[in-house]
Amino acid sequence: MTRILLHDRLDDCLAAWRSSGFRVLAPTRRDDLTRFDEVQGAAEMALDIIMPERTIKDHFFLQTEPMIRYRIKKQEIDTEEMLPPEQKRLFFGVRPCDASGLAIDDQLFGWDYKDAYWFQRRENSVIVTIACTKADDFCMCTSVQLSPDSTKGSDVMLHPLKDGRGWQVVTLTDRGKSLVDGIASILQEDAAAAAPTASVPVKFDVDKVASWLADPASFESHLWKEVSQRCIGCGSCTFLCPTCHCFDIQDEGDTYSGIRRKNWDSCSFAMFTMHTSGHNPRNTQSTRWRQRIMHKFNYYRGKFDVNSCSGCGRCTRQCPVDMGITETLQVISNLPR
Amino acid sequence: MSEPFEPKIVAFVCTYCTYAGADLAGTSRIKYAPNVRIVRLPCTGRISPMFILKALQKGADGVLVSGCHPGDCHFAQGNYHARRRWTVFRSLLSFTGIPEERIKFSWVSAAEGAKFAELINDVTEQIRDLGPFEQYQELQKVIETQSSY
Amino acid sequence: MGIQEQYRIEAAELLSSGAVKLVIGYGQGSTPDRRRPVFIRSAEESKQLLLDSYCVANLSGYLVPEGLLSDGKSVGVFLKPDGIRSVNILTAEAQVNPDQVVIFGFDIENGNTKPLSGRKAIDFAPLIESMKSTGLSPELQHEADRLEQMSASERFEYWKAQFAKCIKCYACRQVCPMCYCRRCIVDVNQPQWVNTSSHTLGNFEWNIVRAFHLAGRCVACGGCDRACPVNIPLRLINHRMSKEALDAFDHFAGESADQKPVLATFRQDDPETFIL
Amino acid sequence: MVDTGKLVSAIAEHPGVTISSEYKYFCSDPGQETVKKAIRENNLTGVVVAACSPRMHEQTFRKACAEAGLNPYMLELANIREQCSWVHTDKLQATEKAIEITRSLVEKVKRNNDLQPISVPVTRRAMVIGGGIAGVQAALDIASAGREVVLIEREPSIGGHMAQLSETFPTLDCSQCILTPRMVEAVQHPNITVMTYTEVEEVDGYIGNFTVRVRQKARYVDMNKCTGCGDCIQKCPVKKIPSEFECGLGNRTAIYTPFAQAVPNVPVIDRDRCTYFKNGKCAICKKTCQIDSIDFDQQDKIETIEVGAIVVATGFQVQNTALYGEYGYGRYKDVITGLHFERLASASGPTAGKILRPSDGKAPETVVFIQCAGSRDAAKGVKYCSKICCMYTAKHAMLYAHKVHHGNSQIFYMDIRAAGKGYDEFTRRAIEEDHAGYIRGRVSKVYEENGKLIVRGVDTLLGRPVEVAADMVVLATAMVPQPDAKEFAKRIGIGYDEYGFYNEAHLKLRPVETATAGIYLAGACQSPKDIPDSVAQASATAAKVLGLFSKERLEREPVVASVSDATCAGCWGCVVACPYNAIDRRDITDRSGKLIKRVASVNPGLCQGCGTCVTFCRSNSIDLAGFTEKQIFAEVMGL
Repeated sequence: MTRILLHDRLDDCLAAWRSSGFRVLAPTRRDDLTRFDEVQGAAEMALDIIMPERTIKDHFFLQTEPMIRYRIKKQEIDTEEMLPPEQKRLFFGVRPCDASGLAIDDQLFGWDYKDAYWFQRRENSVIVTIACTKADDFCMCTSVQLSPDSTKGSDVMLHPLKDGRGWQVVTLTDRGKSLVDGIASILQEDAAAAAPTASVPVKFDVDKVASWLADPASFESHLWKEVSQRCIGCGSCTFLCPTCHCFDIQDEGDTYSGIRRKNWDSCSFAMFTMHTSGHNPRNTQSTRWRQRIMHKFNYYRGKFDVNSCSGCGRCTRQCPVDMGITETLQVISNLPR
Repeated sequence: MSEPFEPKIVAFVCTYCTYAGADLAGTSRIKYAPNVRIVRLPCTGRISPMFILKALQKGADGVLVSGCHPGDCHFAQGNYHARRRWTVFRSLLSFTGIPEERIKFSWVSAAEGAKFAELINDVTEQIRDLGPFEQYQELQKVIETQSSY
Repeated sequence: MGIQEQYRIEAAELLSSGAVKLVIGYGQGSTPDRRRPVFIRSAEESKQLLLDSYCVANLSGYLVPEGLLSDGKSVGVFLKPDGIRSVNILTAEAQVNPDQVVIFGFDIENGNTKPLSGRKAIDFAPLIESMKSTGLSPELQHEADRLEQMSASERFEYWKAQFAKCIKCYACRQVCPMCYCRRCIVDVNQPQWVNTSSHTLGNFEWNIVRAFHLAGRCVACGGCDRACPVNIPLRLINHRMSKEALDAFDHFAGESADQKPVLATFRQDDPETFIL
Repeated sequence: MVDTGKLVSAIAEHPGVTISSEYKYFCSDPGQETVKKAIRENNLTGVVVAACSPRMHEQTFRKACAEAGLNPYMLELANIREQCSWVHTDKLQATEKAIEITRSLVEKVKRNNDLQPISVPVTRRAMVIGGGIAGVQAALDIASAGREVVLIEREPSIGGHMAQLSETFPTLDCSQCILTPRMVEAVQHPNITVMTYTEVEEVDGYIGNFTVRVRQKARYVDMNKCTGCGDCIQKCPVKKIPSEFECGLGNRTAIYTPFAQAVPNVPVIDRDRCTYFKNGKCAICKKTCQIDSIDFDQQDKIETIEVGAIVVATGFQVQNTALYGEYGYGRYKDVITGLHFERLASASGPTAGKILRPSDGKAPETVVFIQCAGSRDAAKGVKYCSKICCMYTAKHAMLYAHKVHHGNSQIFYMDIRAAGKGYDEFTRRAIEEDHAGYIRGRVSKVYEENGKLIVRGVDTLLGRPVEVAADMVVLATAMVPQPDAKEFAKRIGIGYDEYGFYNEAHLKLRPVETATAGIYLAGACQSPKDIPDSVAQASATAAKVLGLFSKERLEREPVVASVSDATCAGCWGCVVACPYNAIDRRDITDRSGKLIKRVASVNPGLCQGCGTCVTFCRSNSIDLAGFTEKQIFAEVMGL
């Protein structure tokens, strides 16, 4: 017997959570885009999609985050820190890859310095994940040592029922437990079986990739040029990635006041490493692409013992020129030993 | 009675015609509305569409762009080039929902002090009638607050 | 023999004779209906080339990267009429030498590909002339009309919602053959004309500036629209600019290789009804 | 209307402002001293003077800055007078505006750069376009000061309109008598090259460095051989061509000089009228010429001339009188213009100076002169006053009185404008000694009745209609620009007004300069003028030209564009857009000479600083000194 949340009770759940102070965000389809957005009811959710086009990362590491408000006076500058509001948030219908992405980035944002913006949002958020029962050609969680029902980063895991009536509810953390406790009366005990998780074939041997990357000789490999030839140098793979976390700091304002902001930045951009002198240590697209792969599967792994990739496949799915991590890692993985 | 809305208008003008026309309005002591702030450029050819966007960012309710009449440009062609840019930029702004009524273009010669004063009064009244450009100013306000929950 | 086979053979011949050093075409993508740009350097590789109705990308942008054409050698490229127009603009703007561009021209009609005869951009002049007389896409115009009929305030809200989605990944710019600047205006920070932050204001500015820079240069290949990962209908805003250039200045982007930039020229009798 | 105290304290609080102070007349010497003192004592790096328009005193304060050791371009003027205090009525709002204007210019001045004047070489040769009295005078003055002059005249002879005149007001000395010696002097002057029958096709370049392309039209007579004997003219069988010089009152031949005293005295063949050119026969002139100077194969000659300065003295035209249908011009032979009258009164004219009416060659008993036939008439003619008509009409009345002793002259006038040395006395003389009848009023109609021209008008002083039965009617037509004045202005790059008169750089303070540096205006091409004014202005242009030529190099305002090599994409849009052809392509090569890239490059000598290229440049790779992107951005962001 497990606890079951029926689809038609979802609105009751939402009502209960909202009345206990949560803003509820779920996948939506609005303005011709699927993404996490605040919802009032289940009808607004787009739960039938493989995954939203935008990742949940957007709500923890903002594409543009105000940090400090400044006012320029004659002799001094007044500053005022801008932190996210203390707002309890519940993310419903997260995919395991997106949730894992949060756990992966926890490492980075909490490493030598605890990023207040990230962790304040993390601590105020509960992640309710739904295991995947379907996948597309781009999904590759299994290739990065995750799975369609990975619990990493989630507080509650919902397993869709085989009969399609609802979900099995599994709590994973204290936060998840207390969330579910709050809706205990809405859940029911049932023996209904869970639907099988999606079958996601393994596309490359990530350990083999990692060891090849770690070989200093690989850095100058001709492979980088070949796999990145058609890369146009946009940032869409990085910006739709659930784990990419690079940022730039910009001051924006007029003569009298302004805001210091933290903005997403992308290693794909030519400007990313441009020096003031005009010299650019990564002055070709292949060196930028190499950096992206190295970072995710060598440097990050070396530092935090985890790939900076949760296998969502968005990088390939939306690439304007049909590139992406998968193809490169497959090429590496298929290299003769 | 509430105070009447005082629109904020930024004008980009060429120094040879419209700026001189504005000076003439001054030396002729023709009175006009005080809502316009003039930015002086050598020629309308130098007036970049970016200036207009920045004026809007600064909270302008209206923008006025003005220079020499066709054929009268001190630099012979600057206003012809400008006119094309304006034509294109204006339709672009309009298409993105920035009302064309808020972005005014005019020719005012160095001799047209009276026209300048009249123009400023007309533009000010028209923008006043349109009210503050809240839609655009809202964008500025939003970036100052948190953009996520 | 189908056009795909024909072009494979021609590519192989050109490559083996050394007439071209490279052929840029389409190859199999990561799913059955995806095509990706491929760079063919030998006769053997030319069998990778595919040509079917999925081959929609405008590949002319790949001609521009610095150094590609600097050795004076020729490059073959698969191009639809929009791409040929792009080559004309790139020629007019001194970014490519048309003598070095060997065109594998094709078009897609009702799901079928058909060859276009000609090898150099100039060979397609009659075709492009007829495109101009046909005018801009009625489908796009229909979509644009829907927006034009809104009030300014409704239109503003529409674009606000669209631009709010923008993440400033610059896929639109990077995929565009016309965006060849070594440094984009958005990357100018002294002064920071365009707010680089991807808040809606910055996104408004960015998208307006890009559309303005494409005025009279966009060939409606649709690359930016397809590339946009957040589905902003960029085609509409670019279409509006093309329409303005055509209506007001009789300027059809890429009409010829010696066409002058629409915003660097003028006629004394250009329309000016809006000027007070 | 501006609370300057409040302004001063508000600006004092602005970031970066070291000192903010008030003075009643900053432009005065002690005011400037205050500025200089402030610069020296505070080591200021920029100055904003909030006062009058920069068009008024920018130079004054730039000089003051320079004298205090600050680069003169580190100055901005906030225009709180012409554009604020003088035009607003609400003190609060005006003050607020003044504060904002000043602040934004403080922001601009923070981004100003030290600029150094641009120095360009000067070709010390002048071109004078137009060989009327103004052009001749300018050429003579420049040449006499030792500089070379190329004098261009599109007619076969220099002399212009003045050569057509009979006597001149207010002295009644013979026009030709005073003009022809100057014409001869010009053509014989070692420093003057006179090119007649020559048109300016294109002007390229900039102050000190103009390249002028001229077309010397084929005369079909060899200038070097012809002695001006006139035999060919005598023998030419095509004799009935209305003479342009005589305003159609006399005839000329197909090979002709416009008038007897033409300079050079070398005829031209009117190709359109010449029988030889029409059907290949005749060639009598060629046979007649003893020195074989007729050359039917002569071609137009294109020449390129380098000059450092250009004086435009292209003159005027008499307005087409056809627009006054009610005066019967063109319908009645005896309704003529003032210029016709000049020819009738001229000793060298078709009637040898006798006033005879065109219709029957009889001396008119009564002549009516109608002033302002076109001038000061917004509805049909031109709005402006042609300035010379009052005087020449008075002169005509006098000449008529002197030549037809029993004649009766009646002048319809609106006002008598006789401002000038000896002018009012002159008109008084016409009235008092020569009995010219002045009727204040307009003429509504001229019609023929029983061999008389009935002039119907109104006497507004007496308030009653008048009718005069005249034998001849002379219309004082308006002076208008040359028919191709606007087109010509565009070709050489100067401005013109709504009529086509050329624009001076400043009506009062720079009346002989145009807005295009190095091009000057003399005579009636700028506005209607009489001879003394034309001559004075011509001499003034000569002074300007000689001033320019006084140094081998010219220092220019450094407000010019420049390109950032690193970011220029080489699309050449700026090259297309530049109105001055000031942008070239420049190769950037590595040390081995290998081409790295080609970029745009601005020639600071040619650049006039309009900034059109800056606005065009998509990659933001061009900037304009004095109005840089950073400066304008800061100015807007500081508002």
